[in-house]
Amino acid sequence: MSLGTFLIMRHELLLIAAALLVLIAEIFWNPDKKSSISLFSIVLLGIITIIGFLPSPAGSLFGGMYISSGTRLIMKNILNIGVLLVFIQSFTWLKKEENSEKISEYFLLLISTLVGMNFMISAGHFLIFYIGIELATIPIAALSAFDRYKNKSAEAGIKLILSSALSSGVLLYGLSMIYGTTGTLYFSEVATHFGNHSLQILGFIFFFSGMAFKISIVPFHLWTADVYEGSPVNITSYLSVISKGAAVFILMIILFTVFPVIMATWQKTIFVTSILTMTIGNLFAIRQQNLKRFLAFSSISQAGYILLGLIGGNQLGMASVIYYILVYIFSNLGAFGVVIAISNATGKENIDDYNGLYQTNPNLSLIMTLALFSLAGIPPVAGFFGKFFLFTAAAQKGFFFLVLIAVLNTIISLFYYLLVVKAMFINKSEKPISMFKSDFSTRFALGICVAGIVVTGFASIIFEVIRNLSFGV
Amino acid sequence: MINFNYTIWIFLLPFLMFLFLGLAGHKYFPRLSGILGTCGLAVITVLSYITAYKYFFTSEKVDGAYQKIIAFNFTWLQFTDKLHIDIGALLDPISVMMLIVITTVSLMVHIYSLGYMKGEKGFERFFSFLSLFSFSMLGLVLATNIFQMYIFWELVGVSSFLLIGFYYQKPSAVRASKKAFIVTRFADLGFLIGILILSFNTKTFDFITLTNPTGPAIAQGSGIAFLGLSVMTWSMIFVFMGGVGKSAMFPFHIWLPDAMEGPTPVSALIHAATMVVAGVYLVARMFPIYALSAPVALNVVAYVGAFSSLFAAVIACTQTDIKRVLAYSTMSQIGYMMLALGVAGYGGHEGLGYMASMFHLFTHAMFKALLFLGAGAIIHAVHSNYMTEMGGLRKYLPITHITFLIACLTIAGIPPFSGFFSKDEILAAAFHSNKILFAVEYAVAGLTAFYMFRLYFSVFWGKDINYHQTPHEAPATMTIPLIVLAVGCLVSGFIPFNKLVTSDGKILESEIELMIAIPSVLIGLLGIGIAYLMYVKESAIPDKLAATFKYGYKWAYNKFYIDELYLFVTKKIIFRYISDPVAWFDRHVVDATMNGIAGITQGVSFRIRGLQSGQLQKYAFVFITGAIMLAILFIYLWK
Amino acid sequence: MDILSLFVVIPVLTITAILLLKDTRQVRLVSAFGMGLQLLMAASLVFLYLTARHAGNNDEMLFIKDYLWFKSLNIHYAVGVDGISVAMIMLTSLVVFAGIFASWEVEFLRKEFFISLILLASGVFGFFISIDLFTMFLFYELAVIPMYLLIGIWGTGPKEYSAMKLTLMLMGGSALLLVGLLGIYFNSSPDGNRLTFNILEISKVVIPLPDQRIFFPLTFVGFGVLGALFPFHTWSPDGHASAPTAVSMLHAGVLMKLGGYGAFRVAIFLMPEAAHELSWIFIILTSISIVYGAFGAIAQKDLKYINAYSSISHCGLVLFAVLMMNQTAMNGAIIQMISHGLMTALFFALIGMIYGRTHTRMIYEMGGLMKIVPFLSVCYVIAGLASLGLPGLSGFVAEMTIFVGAFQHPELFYRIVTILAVSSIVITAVYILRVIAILLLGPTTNEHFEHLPDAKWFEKISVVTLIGSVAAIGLAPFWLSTMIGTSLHPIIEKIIALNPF
Amino acid sequence: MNSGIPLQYFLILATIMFFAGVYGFLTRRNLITILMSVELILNSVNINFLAFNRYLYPHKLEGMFFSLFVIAVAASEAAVAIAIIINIYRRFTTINVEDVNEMKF
Repeated sequence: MSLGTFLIMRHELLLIAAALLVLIAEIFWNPDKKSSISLFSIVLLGIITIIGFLPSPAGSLFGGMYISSGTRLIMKNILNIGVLLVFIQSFTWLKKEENSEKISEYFLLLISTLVGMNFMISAGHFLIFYIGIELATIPIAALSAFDRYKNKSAEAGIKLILSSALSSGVLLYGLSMIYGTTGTLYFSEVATHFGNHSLQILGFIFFFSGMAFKISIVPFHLWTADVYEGSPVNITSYLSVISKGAAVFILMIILFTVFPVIMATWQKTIFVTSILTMTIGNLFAIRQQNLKRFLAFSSISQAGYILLGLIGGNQLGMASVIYYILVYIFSNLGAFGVVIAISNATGKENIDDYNGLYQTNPNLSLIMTLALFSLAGIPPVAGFFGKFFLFTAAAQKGFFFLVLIAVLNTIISLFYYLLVVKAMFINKSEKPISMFKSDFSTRFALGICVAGIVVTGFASIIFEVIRNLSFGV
Repeated sequence: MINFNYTIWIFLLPFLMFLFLGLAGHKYFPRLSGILGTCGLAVITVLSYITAYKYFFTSEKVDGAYQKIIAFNFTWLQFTDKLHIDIGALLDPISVMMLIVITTVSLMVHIYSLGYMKGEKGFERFFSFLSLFSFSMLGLVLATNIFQMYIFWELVGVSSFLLIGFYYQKPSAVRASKKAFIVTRFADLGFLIGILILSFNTKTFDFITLTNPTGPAIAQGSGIAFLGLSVMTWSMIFVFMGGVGKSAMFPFHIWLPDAMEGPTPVSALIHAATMVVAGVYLVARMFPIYALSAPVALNVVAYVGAFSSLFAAVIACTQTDIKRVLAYSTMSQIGYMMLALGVAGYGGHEGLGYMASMFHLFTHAMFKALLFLGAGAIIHAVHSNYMTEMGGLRKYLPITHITFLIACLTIAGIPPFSGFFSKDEILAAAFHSNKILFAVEYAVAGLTAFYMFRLYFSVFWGKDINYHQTPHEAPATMTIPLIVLAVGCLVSGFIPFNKLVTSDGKILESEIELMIAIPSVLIGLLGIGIAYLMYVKESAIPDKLAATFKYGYKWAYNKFYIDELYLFVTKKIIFRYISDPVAWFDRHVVDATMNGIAGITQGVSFRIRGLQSGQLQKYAFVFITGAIMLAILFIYLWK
Repeated sequence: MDILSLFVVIPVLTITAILLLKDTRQVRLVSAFGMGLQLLMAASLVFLYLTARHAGNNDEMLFIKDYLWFKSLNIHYAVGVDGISVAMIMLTSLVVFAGIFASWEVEFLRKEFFISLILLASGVFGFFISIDLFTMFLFYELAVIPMYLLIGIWGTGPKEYSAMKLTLMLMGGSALLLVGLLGIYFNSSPDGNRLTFNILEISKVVIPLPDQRIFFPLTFVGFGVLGALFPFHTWSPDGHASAPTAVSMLHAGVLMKLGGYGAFRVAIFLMPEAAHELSWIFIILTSISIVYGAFGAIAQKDLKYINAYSSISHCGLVLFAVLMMNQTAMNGAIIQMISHGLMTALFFALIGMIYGRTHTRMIYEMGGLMKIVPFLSVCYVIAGLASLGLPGLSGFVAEMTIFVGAFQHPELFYRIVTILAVSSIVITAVYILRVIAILLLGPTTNEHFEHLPDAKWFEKISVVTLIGSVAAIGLAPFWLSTMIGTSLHPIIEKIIALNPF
Repeated sequence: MNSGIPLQYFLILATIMFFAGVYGFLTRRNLITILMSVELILNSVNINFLAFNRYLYPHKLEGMFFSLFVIAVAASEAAVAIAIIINIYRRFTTINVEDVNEMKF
């Protein structure tokens, strides 16, 4: 086992190194220059992201417990990009003096969650998977309680940690049954030993519920809105994009590689839950006033659409899901970016506060509109392509009814996205949010998001690359 | 074979004149436009006289029958390979005859209008509309196919609409024009449906193919039956519906009296001489089909004509507005023509009615135009339409008086005026085919004489009214047309129509039948006498009569309340009981459903918000139950 | 760069140019220039097309350009035109051109207004040139969305409500459409390994009837919503009433035509069997909307509502004719689309101009305008006559072609329904004349209106452009109907192949 | 190497523990107790793993390892949770779960 083989787990190693570096910096850095730690870690992650795109050998480590392949690499890279964006977006927020003490903690925790996700995605064995998923969750709980002096933040923290503990308990219970019936926890072996035994089905259902909790699929979604609302905006955006994306990735991998035998069952499961998720998410989103809560529910319904890509179990499906997550990262982070910028500048987070925003801050309004249209799937922005491919993937397996439900749901979602647009462009307000100029980091992040939203759709090469890497059952 | 290509100018000239006057007139030469229009029409008149001469006297006949000549023809719109709208000119006896009528009367009216409309606002607009009308009317009569006829049929409709509503600030005029257009439009709907049925069954629009007595159209016409009648009959009845509307036959006559709101020259040209006889012309044009393939439809024509003539004559006896009296007499005379067509047959001596109808159309154009123009002169002098405000005008308006008298004698059918000959032919035709109709027409002849002379006497004789400014004779531009037309009334009776215009183009031997002619003259004289007694002798008879036949008189005076009936149907039924409910339905049912869907969505989203209670343990409960539900569902229920 | 793509590129360039402008006064000049260029392009396209045809090029589509876009799904950016799309492009560029001048005096957020207007236009152009269902759908939605902002920001009356309703209903239509398109896509290749979105290729295969039964209604209704098919038309009255002038023009004039065009180019062309089997249902619906719209128009008091309902009636006629599925009727449908497009654009332009002067659209609050604003009034009368089908104007040509064509249908039921539809011309006459009589004729009722100014130069440009085209089609219809007719042949052949006639 | 107790007993015990934990999670009002019931759930899982491993697949030790990791993770989870609970107590001056519902609907 030469040192070179460790290059296979390059992502994780680099991230751990980064985490350590940040820790060291925290210790030895000049206390009054703490704020520059954030710049330091942004740069670090940037470098790691770039390195991540370098070609790397596929293979497995630890006797197949850790697997690395093109698909998993592209997933990791996508996550890296997302986290990088989140980092840049939180730059301004961290400069506030109530956070000045906790900058390095912030980055440390986020990086460690990222490590967890990377392990989770590379898992070839349920043990790695479990460690990864917990590593990706527990720090987030700490982070959502990050605002030490806000009631809501604390509430969000406790709700997240406890309910995630419960969910992982259920998940583990399912795993234990799978273990009991198959006698192994290796993905490949489980797949071979898996039959249609009802105990195994039960185990699968429990496992699925645990994952569904992470992706916040109805009826396992109830924590989402509260946690999103209570957490700091940056954490919310991280939760809504990165955690969800990672969970979707691993769920997809496991469904495709471990449970192909009971495909019929999990197709039914997804069929039911996706319809529930889209509809309930939309119905709740309609009435929201707080933008974070609003985006929380919209992200729930988005999860419902994403499930349409999974249900087919086909190569196109996997490709469209990965692609959609990429698009979704850009769109959602774009929307959150605007919310963050405004809440940093004014502390306002309600839709009514945005009345007449276009008059004062046209650029922010335009970016918001673009992002929302992309979420709603309006051409020519990337979201349209993403949704179209998802629906195509479902239709390829003949789930036309499901597609019909989905497209009808998109109308509801368009309705509430348009409500925000209406607030910004049409509604008049006597005291609109005053004109302000956001600093470089925010504009940089938003710029990347807009570029992503616009380019990802038209540049078919991106989708083609993803599709060539992805596989079906 | 003579070259008739120049006839295309008979189309183009008035159209160009219309565009020219309409677009540039009001800016550059408002005064001159009248002269221009008149000159343009003079040219056309000359052209049509040349055409008539060449057609009747130099074109060669085939076994004694005038041929149908296609002067020019080009495809305007291709529907299918068989069905296509052409624009062209078809020359045959009736179309050439109509050319003469239209251009002559129209020229007279143009000249007359130069004086009558002098100083009116929109002088040039008036003449451009007149040109538009001439264009459409000529296009109508020269049509080579039924669809071209329909096109120009619509165009005369709209130009009549524009001219009736010429005084567009006068509400009554606006109302009248609207009424005229919509009523005729409704009738044209029938025409269009007729065309559709006809073309579907015969796969052609072309008149020559359609009316060829041995052609396929007529041959297969009586084939397929629908609700008891042959398809061809249905289509002919529908087509005739269009004619009924245009020619103001019962029950679509209601627009004609109101149309008198337009300037008097317009009434003379459109609503007396030319446009209103389009219906007659239409039936004459399709005559072979009617006669050979749809006899039922032909009977409909006859009875509608007869009833309308009687109906109108009765009403005419009670009206006091002179233009309305003339309008009703027009309706009644056209009823004559329709009847004559209705009782006619195709070819041989059967075709007498056809010839008579065309003959009467010709003479009627002359004397009715004359009557209207005369009436115009009177109104011009007195500034009123009502007989009650007139009397003893003969010394003020000598020329008008004489010409008017001639016209009245003509319409009353007194020899040697033209009306005598044409009406006599009609009566003869009716007598030979259907005694009842003959009786009706005989009575109508008397009525006609009566109400015309009632009009004449009470305007020119009778009590002398002191006018606040003494009426004076009209200018020369107005009197010359009167004189010309009066001469027309005298001579046109001696035109040998039986040699020129017959159903099959061959010569038709017919002479005055004394045993019909003499009584008709007598009853005419009788009518005149009664009128003399009642309106010259200052007697109280009319009032007594009106008193005795109180209800009859009241009904007749109110035109038997047909207008009110229509008003009821349109206002009440269409507006209140159809379109308002439709609008309501659209707002409160269809639209409400769409909004309802949105409302339901919102409502549901409000109902289920309890799910998000904020209680951690409730969330956990839902989580666990959800998991267990899924497990149960997929392990036991939906394996 | 091929000529067809220019029709999308030019608007985009115009938009960028507007974005770069500092001075908002130049915005309208730039957009007028851009759209004028577009108009020239369209004219030259017509010319090129006719010459190519005259040269004996009998391909189904001309100027085809095909760029592979998404390889794995075999999605192409494919453009191509036949006579029908050429005609529609000409119509669009005319209406847009007129629309720019009709909205010359927009003050509030002028830049944004013209940008969204031109964006809308580019979507429409893209729709008409594309022969790949994916791009077609993309442009379709691209054309619908700017409508929301246009109505919501610059509209009048209950604009938020109307804009939201319009957008959601149209998006609902496109939702159904999407499913239909996917259905077509997955049946587009018998052996299933060469799926395609390309219309021409799909038209070569026969989609299995059971699938057609599902996807034809979805597709047809999806387009029908935009074509104001009863009962999915209710977005139209509110939407048109609240929209600013140019938007009403574009929407009623062009966007509603997307419905008719798509219904025939996609729904019927690709799934003729189901179309033939189910046509009776939609024939009933469309004939309802023909008569219903006309009656609805009689009862209205707001000028825009009147025209909205008459648009419902006329567009119903389009779908009606398309469903008759024979050469003549379809030809009539296309001509009707163009004629109604021009006509209704003219109507809305005039209404906007009148509203700009009197600040009311209620017919009973106005009267005798003929004396005050003769130019506008005369144009209004012409528009009215065109819309009630006066010979010499485009309406007559279209309607007669439709009626004659529809009446050639071999089944009695269809002929009787046709007669029902024909009767709508009388109702049309009633409401048109009613408006003209109340609005323009008669004595002037409101003395405040005595001294209103007549049309300004840009208004005249806008109106004369449209009237000119209406009259041109009306007087010389043969070239248009031949151009369309020849392009219809292949389509008709595919349909006739299985119809009993 | 089979002891007297059959596998089923362990499984039944684990199941009972699991649902006891769930029940506690749903009914207890004190956040600490809720945390404890979570531990109960995790331990039931551990018992499962161990029992399966011991009885069915004795030649491999996957279950053992897994339960070890579960214990470790549970500990860390508890640590974070308790930290947050302390914070909750500071903010709300109570650790009654029902009072922690500022955010709802």
